[in-house]
Amino acid sequence: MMGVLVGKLSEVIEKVVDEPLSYVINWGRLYSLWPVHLETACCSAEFGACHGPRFDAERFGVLEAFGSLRQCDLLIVFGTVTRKMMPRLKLIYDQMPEPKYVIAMGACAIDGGLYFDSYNVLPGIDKIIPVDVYIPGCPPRPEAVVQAIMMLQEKIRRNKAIAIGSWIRKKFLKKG
Amino acid sequence: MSLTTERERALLDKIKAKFEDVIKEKYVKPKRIRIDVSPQKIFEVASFLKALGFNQVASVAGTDYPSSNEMEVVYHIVAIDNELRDIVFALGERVSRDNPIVPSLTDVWKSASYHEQETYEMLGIKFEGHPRLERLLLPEDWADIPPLRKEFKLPGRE
Amino acid sequence: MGVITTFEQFLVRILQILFWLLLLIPMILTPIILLILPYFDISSLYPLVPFKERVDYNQFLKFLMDPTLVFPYLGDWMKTDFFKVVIFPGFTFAALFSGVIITWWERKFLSKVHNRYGPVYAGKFGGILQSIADLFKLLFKEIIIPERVDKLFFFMAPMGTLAISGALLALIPLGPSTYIARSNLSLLLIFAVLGFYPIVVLLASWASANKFSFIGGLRSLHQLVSYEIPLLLSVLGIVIMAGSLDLIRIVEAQVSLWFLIPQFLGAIVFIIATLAELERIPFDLPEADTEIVAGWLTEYSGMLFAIIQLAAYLKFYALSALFTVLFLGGWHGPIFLPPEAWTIIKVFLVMSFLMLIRGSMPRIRIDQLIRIGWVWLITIALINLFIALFIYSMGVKF
Amino acid sequence: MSLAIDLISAINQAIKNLFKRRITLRYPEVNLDIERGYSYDPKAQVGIAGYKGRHILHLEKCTGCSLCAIACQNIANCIAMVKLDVSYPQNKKSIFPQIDYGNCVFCGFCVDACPFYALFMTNDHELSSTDKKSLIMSPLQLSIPPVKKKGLVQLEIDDRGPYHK
Amino acid sequence: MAERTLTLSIGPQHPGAGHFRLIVVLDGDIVVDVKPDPGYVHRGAEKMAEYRTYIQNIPHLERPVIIDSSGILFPYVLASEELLDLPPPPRAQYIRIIMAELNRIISHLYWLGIYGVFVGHTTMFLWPVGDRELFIDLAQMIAGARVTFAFFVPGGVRNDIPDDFPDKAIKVCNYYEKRLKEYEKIFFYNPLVLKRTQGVGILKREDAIELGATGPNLRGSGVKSDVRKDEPYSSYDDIDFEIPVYKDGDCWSRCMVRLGELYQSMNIIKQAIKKMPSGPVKNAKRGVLKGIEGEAFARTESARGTMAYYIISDGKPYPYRLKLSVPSFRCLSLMKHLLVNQHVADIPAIYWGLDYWPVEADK
Repeated sequence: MMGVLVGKLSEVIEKVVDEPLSYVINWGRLYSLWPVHLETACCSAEFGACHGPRFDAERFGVLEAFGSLRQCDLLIVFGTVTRKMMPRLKLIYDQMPEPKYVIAMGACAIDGGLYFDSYNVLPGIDKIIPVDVYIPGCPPRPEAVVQAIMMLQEKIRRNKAIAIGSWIRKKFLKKG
Repeated sequence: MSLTTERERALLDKIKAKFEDVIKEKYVKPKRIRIDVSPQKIFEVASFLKALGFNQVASVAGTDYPSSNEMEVVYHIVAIDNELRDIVFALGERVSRDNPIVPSLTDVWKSASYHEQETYEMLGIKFEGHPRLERLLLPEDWADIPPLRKEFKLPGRE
Repeated sequence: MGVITTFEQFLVRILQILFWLLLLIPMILTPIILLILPYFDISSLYPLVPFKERVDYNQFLKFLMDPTLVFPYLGDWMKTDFFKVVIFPGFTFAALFSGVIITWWERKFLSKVHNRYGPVYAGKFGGILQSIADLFKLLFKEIIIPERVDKLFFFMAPMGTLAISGALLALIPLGPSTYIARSNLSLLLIFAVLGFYPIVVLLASWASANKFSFIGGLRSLHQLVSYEIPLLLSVLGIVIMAGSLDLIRIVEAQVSLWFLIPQFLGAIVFIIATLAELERIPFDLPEADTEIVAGWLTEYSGMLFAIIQLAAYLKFYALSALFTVLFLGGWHGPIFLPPEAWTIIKVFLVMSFLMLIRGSMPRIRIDQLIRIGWVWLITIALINLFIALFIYSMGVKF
Repeated sequence: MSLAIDLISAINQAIKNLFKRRITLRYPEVNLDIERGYSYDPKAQVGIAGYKGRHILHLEKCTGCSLCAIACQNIANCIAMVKLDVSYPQNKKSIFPQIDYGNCVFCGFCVDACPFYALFMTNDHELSSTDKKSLIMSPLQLSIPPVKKKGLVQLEIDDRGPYHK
Repeated sequence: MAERTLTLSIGPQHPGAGHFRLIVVLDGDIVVDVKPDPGYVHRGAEKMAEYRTYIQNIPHLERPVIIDSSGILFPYVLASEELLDLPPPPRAQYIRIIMAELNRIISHLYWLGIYGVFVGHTTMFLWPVGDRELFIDLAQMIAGARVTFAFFVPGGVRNDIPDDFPDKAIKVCNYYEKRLKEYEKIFFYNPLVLKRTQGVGILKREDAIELGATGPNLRGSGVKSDVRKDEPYSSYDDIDFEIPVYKDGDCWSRCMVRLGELYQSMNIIKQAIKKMPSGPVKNAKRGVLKGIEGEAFARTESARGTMAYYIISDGKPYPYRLKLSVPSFRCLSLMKHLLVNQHVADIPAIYWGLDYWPVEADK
């Protein structure tokens, strides 16, 4: 009896609270991705082109590289991360406020790319920070970056920003 | 493009006249001269070259020769804005691999400073008299041997 | 704090949001409540609402049958101080106009200068909801409080900037009767309120415990202090010509001729000093991102940052409106539009012009900035003052 | 005075650009028209100009000689030879190249290395993925020609500036 | 003294310095000491080159400076051609010149865009980055990639230019020459830009030579030095062009040199298209490429200055030692000289005025 009641309650909360609020929050998040200004290697030149008038990532609400990382949500790792850069990258990721997203741009950031046998290059950034979208290419075309941003938006849209209903279900139904 | 080497010969003769016994001619190609000097005498030769008009260092290249247990440092010197501007002069020296110490030419050419620092870092050749022999490009926690030595193998190779 | 999965997190978040809503939204919600209140017995609430007489239910039913009967009451209500402070010339209108429309328009307008589109996809029409999206994102963003900051001032400073910008709005008239407060000294009061801004900025930068913040705060202090003097001097000519410090009196003096024409030099000085006061390009030194990261904003995140931005845009609006009132004849214009509309159109044009300067100028250096302020602007402002005195002594009356 | 003129002419230049064309390519709706991919003529030993995008593999021509893998070995090390369940007469061992786009740098030297006209490049460049594994393309995936894109435009120039048509 | 000063670390995460760190000591608003800290992008290209054949070296050797990738490959192919004995056919030399000059324009426009940001001029970031796409499209027509072309190979170039390239290139060049006039009005002769850049970071002629400046930095100090004229390689001696030289040695001179080079590069492209002979584009020699024993030193003028390669071969398909001498690396010695006793706000203006591309310097 209790279980049915809690189940119904969680469903109602999911419908009434979770879904509309999640929609609104996610809508704000996905059109307002501000990238951190962190240039790790040469792909940053093409990221600049992506913000140029031709590809104009600001159409999606992505500002051109922003001042302070305290206000940013998106960490785009432009290419190679060397052993000297690795601790800094981790630090920068930790300093960003939640929620934060990471895009690995270029072959070097995904797997090491050309520098698979270099003595000073980290083969793939997903070993130290979680990555949301990978953009292959060396460097990727700006269209590919825009496509990745759209992919990330899709990912944010599907993500549940608030999940009270399922929390209630998990907590109370197991006990009962 | 002239393929004769008369000017280069004349230039080399001028240097040879001054330093008869210390320099060793390696090659004379059109617009390229290479001589080898012993590390003890390189400072004098370099000063003379600068007086001739070679006023900038384009590159300092260190090379490791484990087969003959030697290391080589080559200064590529160019002349900016004078009549020697089309000639690249290579000034080489060789030291033993066991204790690679050579005099720094920073006092002759200031432009050699960062190149020498890089060579020190990448090959472990010490430049005596260099103001700043410290870590430049490699990470702060680098504890391996200098990477451009031949016994340093890339990860996953051989 | 990305995905909220537990009830505790949800409660915390809701409390946080309530805090921000309490700060911002009442200005939008209260008018609706006040619209309904008159229909009920509200004798106990007399001090709050405009209607001194008792409204009975019959009246309410009548309104339901014929909604047009509400309008006279609405008109009465719109004349109350509460409405003025909170809604129309006051906070809500200014915040919506400067925080939503102007931020969007700035991005679109500059994009056109850059030969590109700017925001497109947020909102159906040309990305018009872009700033709302930014606001929603910042509402739900984590606020990072670094360990070594002075928490009290770190939190107070954004509120301080908002309060100062909001206070500026009170004194600026948008129409002959559309103003919040009228004073014989309103022009002077505006400068008095502006004078608090550098203190708040310095407090914020000091509280942030960050080198870049601190440099930004010092720059801001230098800049704001040295540009208040030319700003004040540039309007003295107008005070002489209009013979009053009252802004409404000044606008009324411009019926025949805008002060822009006799006081052209003063207008130029005022525009330049305004740009410096607003910390906008070419004077955005306190937030110069390629030099000192984000200046005194470096450590601010989430909603605190949004509050500072809102305050900056409110100040932008207030000073543009001041320029309109002082130099562009305020609400004077052809009769086919209401006076308030003319003021707003002029303010919009002034703001667009300031954006255009942002699109065509680089940032200048702090020593040059101070030099321009203390040497050139003060000189020009003094020349302008003499011109005004000359015109006044010729016996020209405005 | 000249200072004021210069300042005004700078602002004027900004105003003039309000009436110029926008160069923006509205990417998701329209696509840049890149005509063809890079290919190579092994007889003449020269390439044929084209865009270096994703590869296309002609299964019926590939002999499984792994020259492409050898060419790539020291460059990006992204080509691996894998066995397929299909049988072609020219490829007795049924091994074909599989490309890991997480590593590929699109230099096209694998195309130069192929002597049998089997491996070319296409103009496809939209390869982003949320998953690292899906960047590895099997020979069968490589053999599918790219989808023809909608709304192809090209960069044109007229008096009011460059634009896409 | 220690109480008076403030140490700032500009980079590697700083909008004014990408992949590079400047440790700056300030006294008030004045810079007292500067220590450049490069190496955040050191990828060991020289060591990796010893494990790759002459062809396989091409992709990773162009990565250090992808915005000028032909510029960095040009001396490599010249040096390796000397070692491999593979002279390029004449048509290939002209195509190389076109590519190198296109790349010079692309690189200078990128530089100009970032310089705009660094002095706070937002429009000057977006215009050059947008117009750069015109030239990127041209380069993409030839080499099939936006920036990393891998187009030069020892013995020629990889493919011939398409038939419709010459018309399009001349159209773009004609349009852009007009467009540059707008840049001059809004940026180069803008009084505030002049205030920011004139008399800032003065590099005297003697110091420039002594400290090893090269390329536009050297020409901005009044030294007429350009490898394209000093030691004409490829087909540069058939082409008539000028070297812009400015005397003052400040940031503005360095800007104007690059502006002049934009005009000159378009001039060179037009001439090269006209003078281009027909014929093959690649040396027809086949077989495994093995270097002859010996060494070669080749230098060219890339967008940032003299780019040089020193290759030692011991008769194997791999180089025994490859030394890459890049112009950005030489800027390191200029930094301390120029930045000390300047204002904080001038750090970005001087730093990027040198066109220091950290990836290139770190190799």
